[in-house]
Amino acid sequence: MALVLNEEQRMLRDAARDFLTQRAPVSHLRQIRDSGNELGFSRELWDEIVEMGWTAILVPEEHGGLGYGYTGLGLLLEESGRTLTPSPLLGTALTGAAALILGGSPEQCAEVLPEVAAGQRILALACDETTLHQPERNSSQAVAAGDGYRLNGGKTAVMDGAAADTFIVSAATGQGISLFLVPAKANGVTVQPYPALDISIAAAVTFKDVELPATALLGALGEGQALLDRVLDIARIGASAELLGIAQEAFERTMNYLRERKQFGVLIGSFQALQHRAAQLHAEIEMCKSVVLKALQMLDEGAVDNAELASLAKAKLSTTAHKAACEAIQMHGGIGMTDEFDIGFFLKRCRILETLYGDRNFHLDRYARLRGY
Amino acid sequence: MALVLNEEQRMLRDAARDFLTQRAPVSHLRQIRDSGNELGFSRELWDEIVEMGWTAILVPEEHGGLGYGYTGLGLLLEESGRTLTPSPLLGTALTGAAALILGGSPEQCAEVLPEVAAGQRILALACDETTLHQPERNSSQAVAAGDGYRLNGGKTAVMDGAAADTFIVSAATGQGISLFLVPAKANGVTVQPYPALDISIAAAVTFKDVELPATALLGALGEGQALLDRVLDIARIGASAELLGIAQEAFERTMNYLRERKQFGVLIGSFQALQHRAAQLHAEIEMCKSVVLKALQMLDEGAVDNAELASLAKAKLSTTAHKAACEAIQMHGGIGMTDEFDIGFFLKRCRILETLYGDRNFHLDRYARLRGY
Amino acid sequence: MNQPEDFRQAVREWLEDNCPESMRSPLPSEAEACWGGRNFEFYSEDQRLWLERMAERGWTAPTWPTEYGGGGLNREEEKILKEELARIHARQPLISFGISMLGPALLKFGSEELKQQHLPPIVRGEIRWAQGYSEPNAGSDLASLQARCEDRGDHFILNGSKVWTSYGDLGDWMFCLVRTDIEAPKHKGISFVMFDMATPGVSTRPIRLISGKSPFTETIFDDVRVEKDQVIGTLNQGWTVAKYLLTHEREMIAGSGVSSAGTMSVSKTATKTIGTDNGVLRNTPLRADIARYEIDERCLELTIERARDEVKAGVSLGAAASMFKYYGTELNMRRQELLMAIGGNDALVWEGDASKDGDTPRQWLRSKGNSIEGGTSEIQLNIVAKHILGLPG
Amino acid sequence: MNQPEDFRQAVREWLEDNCPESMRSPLPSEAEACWGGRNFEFYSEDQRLWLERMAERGWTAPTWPTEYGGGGLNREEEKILKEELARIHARQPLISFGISMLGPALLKFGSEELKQQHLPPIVRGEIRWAQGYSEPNAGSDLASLQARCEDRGDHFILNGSKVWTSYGDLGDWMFCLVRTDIEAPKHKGISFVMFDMATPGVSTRPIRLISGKSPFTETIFDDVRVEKDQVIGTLNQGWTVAKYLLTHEREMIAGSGVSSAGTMSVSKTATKTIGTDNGVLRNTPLRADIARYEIDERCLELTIERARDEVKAGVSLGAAASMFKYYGTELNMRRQELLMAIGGNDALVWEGDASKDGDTPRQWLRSKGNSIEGGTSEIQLNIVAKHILGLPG
Repeated sequence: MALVLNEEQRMLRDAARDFLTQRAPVSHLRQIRDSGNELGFSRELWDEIVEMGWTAILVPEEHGGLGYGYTGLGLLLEESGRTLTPSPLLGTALTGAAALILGGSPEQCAEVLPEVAAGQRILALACDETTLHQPERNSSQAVAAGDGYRLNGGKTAVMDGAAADTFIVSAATGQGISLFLVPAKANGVTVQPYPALDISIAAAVTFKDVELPATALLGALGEGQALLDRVLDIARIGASAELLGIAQEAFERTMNYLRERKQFGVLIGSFQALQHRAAQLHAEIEMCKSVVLKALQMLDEGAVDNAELASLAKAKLSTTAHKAACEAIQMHGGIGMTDEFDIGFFLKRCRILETLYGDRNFHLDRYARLRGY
Repeated sequence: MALVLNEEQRMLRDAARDFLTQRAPVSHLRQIRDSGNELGFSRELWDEIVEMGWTAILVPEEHGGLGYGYTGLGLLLEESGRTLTPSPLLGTALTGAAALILGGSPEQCAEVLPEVAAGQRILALACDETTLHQPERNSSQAVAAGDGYRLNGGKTAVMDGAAADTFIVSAATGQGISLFLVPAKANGVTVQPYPALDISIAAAVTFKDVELPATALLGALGEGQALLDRVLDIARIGASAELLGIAQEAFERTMNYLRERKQFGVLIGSFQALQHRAAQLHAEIEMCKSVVLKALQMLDEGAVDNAELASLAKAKLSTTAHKAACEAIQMHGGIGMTDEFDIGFFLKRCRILETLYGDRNFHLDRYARLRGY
Repeated sequence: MNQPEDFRQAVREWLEDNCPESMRSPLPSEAEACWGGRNFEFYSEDQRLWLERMAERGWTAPTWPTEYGGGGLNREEEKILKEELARIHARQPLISFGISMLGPALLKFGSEELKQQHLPPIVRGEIRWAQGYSEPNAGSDLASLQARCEDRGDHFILNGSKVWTSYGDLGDWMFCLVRTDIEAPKHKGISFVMFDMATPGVSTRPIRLISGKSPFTETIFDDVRVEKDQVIGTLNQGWTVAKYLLTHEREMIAGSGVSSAGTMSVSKTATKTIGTDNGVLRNTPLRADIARYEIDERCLELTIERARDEVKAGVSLGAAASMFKYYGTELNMRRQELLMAIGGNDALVWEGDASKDGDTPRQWLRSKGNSIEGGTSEIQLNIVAKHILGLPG
Repeated sequence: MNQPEDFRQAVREWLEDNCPESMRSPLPSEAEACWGGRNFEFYSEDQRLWLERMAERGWTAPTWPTEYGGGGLNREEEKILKEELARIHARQPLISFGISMLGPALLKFGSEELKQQHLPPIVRGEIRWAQGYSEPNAGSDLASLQARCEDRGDHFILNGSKVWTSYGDLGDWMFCLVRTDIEAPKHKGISFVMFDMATPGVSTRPIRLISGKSPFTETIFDDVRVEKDQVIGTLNQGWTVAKYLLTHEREMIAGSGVSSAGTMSVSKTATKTIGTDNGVLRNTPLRADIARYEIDERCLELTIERARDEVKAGVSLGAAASMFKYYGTELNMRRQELLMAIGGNDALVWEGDASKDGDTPRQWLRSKGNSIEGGTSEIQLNIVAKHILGLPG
């Protein structure tokens, strides 16, 4: 597959950009924050996003979706990174949907995916128990009970935690771990939401003697680790796409500033030290574009093992977007430090995404391990 | 102790600078290289260095030395780093002498140290067996034989290997390792010299059934690791001092070039991108000065455990001097790449010293370990 | 009092008698610091007493001349005083921009009348001062300031605004750079003036940062009357005073190093949070970054020590202050980045114990301003290149 | 030959018949490459035959027009030819600056007579060309060149010198930037001329690098006669030609990526040399550096792939070549640094198996020139800033 967008993809991207810059620019994020929104995103906007068909992109046609693929959804995530649009797109339309598509039984898919496509079900992956991402560390347990399972334990850093209808939970089940679909309203589920840096609402979720039917099991019993890894790799690539949008937008805003702002009687963009840093960052962002596109295309090509490329993308994007966000503030100077100005939001959202599903150190380590060193 | 040189130390440094810039400037190094010298240094110059008393600086007065201390010798090493003067100063006057002072019996000191002070005995530490510095890895063995020991094994990367009269060799002795003084001319010792990047001559040394008297043992039997670590830490601090001289000289030559060289009708030193890199490097070199001085002073204060500071100094100086040498070539441009121009010698000598006794990765790791993480 | 040791003994005894017991422990929070001023409410009687007693001896401004209420101490005595205060963990009796920033300018450039008027109340903590340098849109190019004093015969009328005024809302008086000659070239035509912030037409507006609340304000001047005798130095020569104060400020920042005193080391925080395997931190890429950071932190500490020893040995710090400002702030930013990486998910939230109620992310976000305020890192590097390395242009 | 697959089939058959067996394996060493020229000594009869046969079809210069001896292939056919050559591991029949550097300039700017005179011998490998751009003391500021052609009526007389001429000592003819109008501003007054290096007054001197021997020479001109009809493009407009060729050269370097093809990966070299514990490289700080490097290496590969696909899709590479030149060379320098760190003591010596007889350190030292030659990294960053990012000044 050529490493370029096709006509259709470019049109999708352009339409997304139009929509987001009109309906959900950064001021939308500010408004949600200042209104004390308890979900971390706007239901009204979410309805519009659903209307645009974005939640249906990954869902197969048989389940009421468009079956359009990962590259398309990645472009939407990239664009929503540019506008910092808060929504459960990453958690539900990509990660949640992918979990069902990869691991769900026909019945589960038939039940959940149409609701995902219709924007009526918010999914949230709940796999972390420690403050650093370590998806193999698991103290939550599900034991056989009657026809189903009894779940005990707890998860932290669950994104969209307050809004989620269903958690996708990893838990130890004798040998190996398994994934379960756990309704947020089930007895014994306690959700403790907390506001994150970027205004999104994460949650700590605890499970106390939660009774689950047999149909709650996602994928094969005891073989959840492989499924979780694959779902996580998709989530990582999605987060990388969103980080790409953040990096580009923060960088472009900064370049505009350098082209307009005068100090000492000259445009500050004429200072060679800033020029060189800008040029270096530009090169890094170009690298990022290629990696994200390649990773998305490989998902579309059905490559089963994306681990290496997923870790590569997450490590590279986390590093570069972080750099772009920091340089954006530094090059804007004092005004960049004020809340009144928008550029700081890029740093905050970036920090969330670079941490989510493993930060650059996690993925450097994983990449090396996957490559045998 | 105040972190500044005293009057006497400043005088010593100034005298050393005068001597070295007159008698052994970089052209001296070039001359030795081009003459195909088999020792890697000039015996004539060495005689003059001995005449100046530099080999006697560390040697206690009772053994015919000056007992002047580490800071003084460190200044000489720093200055000889500036001029890239090839000599066994680091290996013999510092490392070798320190090994005797720290570990030698009164008889050993009385035999060896006067000869060191008089420049009549070249010592060479032989403790590495692998291509990366791992002084705890030891396959050489010394077994009790008669009144003494029989040594078998081999060492690599022995500096001043062709010139050495006596090797200080680490070898396994039942429990723990021990250090031995091994005459280069002893039966069973084979020295295979090879030219290193910076023109110095290193050697691979093999020991086949070398018979050593009991008096060859340096320090207590089986307790050589602690002694070796202390001697190595002194060597590391000495190498750091020499690297400091290299970093400063390479940097100053580059600054001179930036102040004189014109391109596009202006002095290249007026390019802000170069200015910022130069200013950053200047700051790093200032950090280096403080660390080297502190480490030398601690040796003079008799602090027994210099491990943390030695690793800190070696890691920092290896990093900074390397950076200074690379930037020197880059900022000189094409001419810096030519053999005809001197600046390339700084990179070569720097590479040797930054590798010797553990490179920056080795010392980053060791520093973290010493600090409990 | 010829012998330093006599002086030390005297200080020690005086402190023993005069420093209230409750003032002999570290501040529980910055909010309880003593700033003085017209409207300051003391947290305790001890705090008031401690200020009063120290001010009486002039030890709130130990090296200022006694004729202006200062302590009249020489450098060595000042050092001894500091050491003795530190020995009993005495709290700083007064934090004051009047002492740290305005005073040095007044002492060097002020007329006798101005010194008499302003210095004693500063020493006693009666007037709290605010600084008016930066302006919206001026940024690093301080001299492009636009706030303007128009000559109205016996007084000026000031219009314009300043930003980044620390505690501008709490200040009694302001010292301020203004343009007094709009015809003159940029660096000429600037004056250093002072006025009472209660004067009609002065208003302030808080500045919220990306890290949340901040002590900074914007200060707006709307036809504010400024007396003509309240000019420090010569009219239109205020830039000289400003440059002097900027260098002074930079040296203060430079001397402070990384603000890690009393806090847990980065590596300790990491081992506690992340854990070790065989004594090695579990996250090895992070471990290498921490080691690099801690090495540089120690290097900076040693270099500050060396610089101090060199100053004692008669070498001037000079432009080196710029190097320290650059290196120290960059290092602190690296520190905050590492603490965020160590904190992981917990460091991403504004509430809860794990992020110390958002303290970790707030400090991290706030640190992004370190390389901007007090002269950007770029400005410091320019200064090092030109004034230390002698590079052209 | 309408269908690409027909073309492929024809190429395959022709190669089967015409590529000598001994030419179907990678070059054992660079020294055995075929450079052609008057004095070239073929290493084997097969090498001569292979050149002759390929030249006959014009496939040494596949896309050049057939009227000048070229292959007349379109881009797609050229790609197929390359693929088929690669399929049988065929050696490059001819390495030639005439093809890679002079040819494009002649084709774009040369007169019909000059094309007729020079292109066919280039295709046939009969004339080996050398490039004369840089001068001592010119450095990045190429246009400040001083070599000067004086007008002597029916010819010029050239005096001056050039540096960094690759294989200047082996060249038959030289293409060269010279000043033909010393009154004109720097970038005007430059012409692009050609002359036979056997002309009296031309001499060369080898340049030794920090890494040892090099193919570079300095070339000195002492009253060298240059014919007036040997000017490419308009007299005094040589800078236009030079800029075109520089961009062309940069794109070639850009497209080459990191020169690691066929060599062992850095991480493999590391595990082999240093060893692993539980699958983890023993040296963890180095391990993180290697991972960062390999990530960036893969990023660059993918970006080169993307750029090629974009060019195919009709997007021009433009100034992006500068970005690739910058990134690729910096990356190769990192690669060499890592190989040195992995090599440890063994990499510090000029002799012996462990350092491949000094190959590791020599490549490392040589790589320091990557960010200087072909336009320094600083120049590339300037170009990116101005021509891609649109930054002022």
